[in-house]
Amino acid sequence: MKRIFALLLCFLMIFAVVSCSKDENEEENGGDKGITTSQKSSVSFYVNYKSVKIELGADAKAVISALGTAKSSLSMGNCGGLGTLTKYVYDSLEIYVLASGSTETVDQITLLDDAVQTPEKVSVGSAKDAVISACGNGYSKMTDTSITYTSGSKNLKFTLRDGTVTGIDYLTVS
Amino acid sequence: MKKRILITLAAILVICLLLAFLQTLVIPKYADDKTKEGSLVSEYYAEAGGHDVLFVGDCEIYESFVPAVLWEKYGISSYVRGSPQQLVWQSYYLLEEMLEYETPNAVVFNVFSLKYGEPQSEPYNRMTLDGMRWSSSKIDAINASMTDEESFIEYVFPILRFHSRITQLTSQDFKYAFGSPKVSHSGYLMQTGVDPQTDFSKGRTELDYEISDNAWKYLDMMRALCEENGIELILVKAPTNTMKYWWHDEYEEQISEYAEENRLSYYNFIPLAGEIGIDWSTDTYDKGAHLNVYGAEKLTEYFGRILSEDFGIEDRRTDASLSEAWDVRLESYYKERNG
Amino acid sequence: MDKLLAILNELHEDVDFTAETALIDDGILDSLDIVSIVTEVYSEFDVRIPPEEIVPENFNSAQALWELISRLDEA
Amino acid sequence: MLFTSYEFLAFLAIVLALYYILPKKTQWAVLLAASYAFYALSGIEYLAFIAVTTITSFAAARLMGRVSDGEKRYLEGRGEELSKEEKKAYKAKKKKRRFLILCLALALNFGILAVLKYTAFAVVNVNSLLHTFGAETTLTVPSLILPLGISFYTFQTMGYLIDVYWAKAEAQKNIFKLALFTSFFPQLIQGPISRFSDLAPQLFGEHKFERKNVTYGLQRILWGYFKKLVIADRVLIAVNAAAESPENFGGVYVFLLIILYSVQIYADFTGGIDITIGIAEAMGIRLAENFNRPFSSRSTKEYWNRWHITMGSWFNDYVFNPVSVCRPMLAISKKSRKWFGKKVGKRIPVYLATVITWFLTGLWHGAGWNFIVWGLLNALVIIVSQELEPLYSRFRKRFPRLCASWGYGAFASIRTFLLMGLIRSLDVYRNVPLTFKMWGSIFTKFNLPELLSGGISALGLGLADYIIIVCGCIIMFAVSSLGKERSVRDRLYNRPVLSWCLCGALFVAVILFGAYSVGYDASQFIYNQF
Repeated sequence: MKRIFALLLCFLMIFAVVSCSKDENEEENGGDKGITTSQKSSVSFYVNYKSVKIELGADAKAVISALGTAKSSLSMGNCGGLGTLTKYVYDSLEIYVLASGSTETVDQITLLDDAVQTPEKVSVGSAKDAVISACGNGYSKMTDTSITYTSGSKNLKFTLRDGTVTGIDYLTVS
Repeated sequence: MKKRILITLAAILVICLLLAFLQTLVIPKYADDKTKEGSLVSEYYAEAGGHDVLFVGDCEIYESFVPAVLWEKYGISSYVRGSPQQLVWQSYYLLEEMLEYETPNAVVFNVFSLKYGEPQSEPYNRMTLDGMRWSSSKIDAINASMTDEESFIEYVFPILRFHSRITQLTSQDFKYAFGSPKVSHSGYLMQTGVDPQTDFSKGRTELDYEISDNAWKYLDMMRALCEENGIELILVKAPTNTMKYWWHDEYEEQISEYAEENRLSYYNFIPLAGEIGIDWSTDTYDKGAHLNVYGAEKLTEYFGRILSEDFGIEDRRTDASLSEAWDVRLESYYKERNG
Repeated sequence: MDKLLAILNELHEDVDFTAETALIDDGILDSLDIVSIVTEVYSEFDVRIPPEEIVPENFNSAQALWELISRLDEA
Repeated sequence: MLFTSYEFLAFLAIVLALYYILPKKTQWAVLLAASYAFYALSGIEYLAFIAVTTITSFAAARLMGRVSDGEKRYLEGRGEELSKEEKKAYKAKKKKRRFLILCLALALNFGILAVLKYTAFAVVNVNSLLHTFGAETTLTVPSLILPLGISFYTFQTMGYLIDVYWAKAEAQKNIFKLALFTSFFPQLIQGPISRFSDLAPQLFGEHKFERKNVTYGLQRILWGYFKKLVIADRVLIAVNAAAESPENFGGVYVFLLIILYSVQIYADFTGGIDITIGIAEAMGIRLAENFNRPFSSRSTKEYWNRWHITMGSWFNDYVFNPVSVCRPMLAISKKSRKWFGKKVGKRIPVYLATVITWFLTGLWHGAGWNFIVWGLLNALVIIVSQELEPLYSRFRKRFPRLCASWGYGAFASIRTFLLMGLIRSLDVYRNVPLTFKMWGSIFTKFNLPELLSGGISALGLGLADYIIIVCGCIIMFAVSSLGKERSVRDRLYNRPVLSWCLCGALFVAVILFGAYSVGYDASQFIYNQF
């Protein structure tokens, strides 16, 4: 009788150990591009420009019509007729729209000058440390020419030269 | 009892035949203008053998080099085994397959696809791999290319993948059920349209310019394969450079460094466009993303001289059987070009 | 036995419980009736019918029900 | 591993082959190995949980068995000397001991289920409670993994334990045989919830290869895949489209959604069960039917005797009956009789038990207010229709000819279908308030013209898809009504040519019109979140 109870208790223990050990090693492992950790970055993936919210993955038709006519636009088809990429150029940013089938989504946003800031108040020309203090150190990759924050397929990349930001890009990489 | 087994076998046979027929209906025919690139890979088998130069690579290879011009001007017999967004491991396995049929003197590989280190897109995989005949190379190519949503059995039985097209069949699906029309000239996909390139600004920033280990691995395998068979491996980058397909400096550095280290010749035609005489207002059909037939002929003529003088590819126009075969191909080439 | 018949008749006047032998199978008695019977039996005979005994065989006829009650009573 | 994956088909072929090749004695071991392989392939880390449930149940059952054996031996040995009261007291003491063991095992296993499935839900609610009272602290919502089919195998095994306690089943001496009963792979994903006394003998028995079993089994599997892939997964595209953006699919779309979702869940659930029962049948094992033409039922009560029958009977036998006859409930009924008089007092315990049972049924379906409200609404409808029973019977007495007529029957079926569909749509919308708002919009914003003039194609399905769905439903309806007297497969059994034509056509239809592979992404079974 006691033997069976002992058996029950030790199984309870094993079960407890197994289930709570689950939570620690729940971390995703980085892709092969040297992305070390991918904690939840506190960075957001949209920009406000001319009081229009432009977000990665958003429906492009609404955004483009809200922004009014672009300075210039260029669209190029993929080989094999699989979708087209269109670049819309505005005064201080460029938007790349990927259209495949019936859906058109914002695939990439490039900030050209410091007239536009990221929600974390960083802009072209800011210093590298300003980026880190504003966006935190949850970056997925850091080299001397770039800092990248990643969440799923959305990325925010700061291109650097001699410690200052020369380019800011929001990219989608599926 | 025997009667029952007979009926079962007959029934299974009928079902298989029906499914086989339905499969020919639903698989994409790649016959209309926008998707004809899907037929390129399968057209090689009709002309397999007798080539001194083989080209492998993505859309930049099959829109830039014209085998007909190489033969006409330099007597070089060549074939372009390109396909849309052909990834480096697909190029390797296609080359491996072609070496079962022939051994060329030189293989030309367009390096643009090295920026992709992982499987990219299911439709492109299908366009490249479905055209291949079943071989160990094809099996390896499939396993190396499959994205998460794909499974091997859908390559063995394409009806499992394309069955949803049953409700979107067009007259082409019935017309070409038993064979799609020929779309290329020895692998070159002729484009006679003209749509000038006006935007020469720098292409869009990319997340990461570092070429991945997986891409290097297959480039090394290709180099080893060529060395093994005494073939000269030539790396090229087509002269086209646009917002959508921009050849970033970081890529150029890594490739030229690789070429030096391994004593491979590497020609980046972007800076040479002027010397080749390419005029971006007449020589492209899609705003500079790819050359049209006029641009491709200029580039091929330029590259033909390099092949014959620097690499000693012989002039084979004296070979009767070869020139006879090429006369036929030249005729159909000019028919479409000037037609 | 007649006390039991009184309880049953009170639930369904129009049913002749002495003759019926498929009260559950024919759907004459539903879960509401069964629970009422159990509570009535508990208050009248001070016999608790446990859940495992609530099976069609025991409730299909008044006679079967009576045997169940007597069995539980002296067990 | 989903039923609709190529891996599962390969796995099934191998298991069936081994099942009939290996010696008959080892067949149950083959099934056990297959079940645990199936389980490991779906998630290696889940094995610990199903093992714990199996071991604790095995231990508890053996303990209860030993206690009752001891009791029997003691009574036979010294039965005569003891008086009736002493014997009764001794039996009560022993029963109490067995009850204690049972409660320990139930608490442990239901505890595992509750912790894994409901902690997140509970924490979220505690947080919202804290916030309503202005407290700052918010507990972190843990993300716990949910082992495959935990709701099903836990209920099935606990049913076994309770049967052992009620001496309706013998405690299984071989732990591996019990492991097979718990983890029999076809019924892991969505049931049916079998009873030990029905399933165990078949599972451990030896089954000769019989052409009839295998043919029937394969036909039923094919029929299941037809319903699942051709109809259910195709309709799901429209259901998801309408449910995910309720703001622009209000009014008549909600009504359409109710019908589509009813068709979808019927095809999906009965399809899955057909596959499960087909697999078991191919192995010579007969599982309990889980559906019996539910949409022909004329009242909610009848509906729940025809839909998910094994769940209904599980809750009835192990929740409703015990709750309605346990001592506290008897006390309540006595008091309620005193206070409210006989007529009303009689109903209170039953209705209380009904509410409790349906609350638990709702909770079992999912960790969310949608499901709980779904359960309570079902209880409400059953209680209301119970109350109106006298009214109905008087109505039937006054118009006997009308009620017997075919028209009234159809009306009753449609009424039940719509009512059940309405309540079921709680599963589809994000939360309960939104669902009620959408129900309201059916009446306030009934924009039929917008739907007919092309709105319908905004749901992601083309005309061809709708045609396929309609044809599929007609075939489903025809087969189910044809099968009323004599099952379709019996009719086909001795007509090989006809059966091969039909099965061949069905097979080609599944390959051709199935909503699977990259063209559609085959959705998981609705019950996979279990």
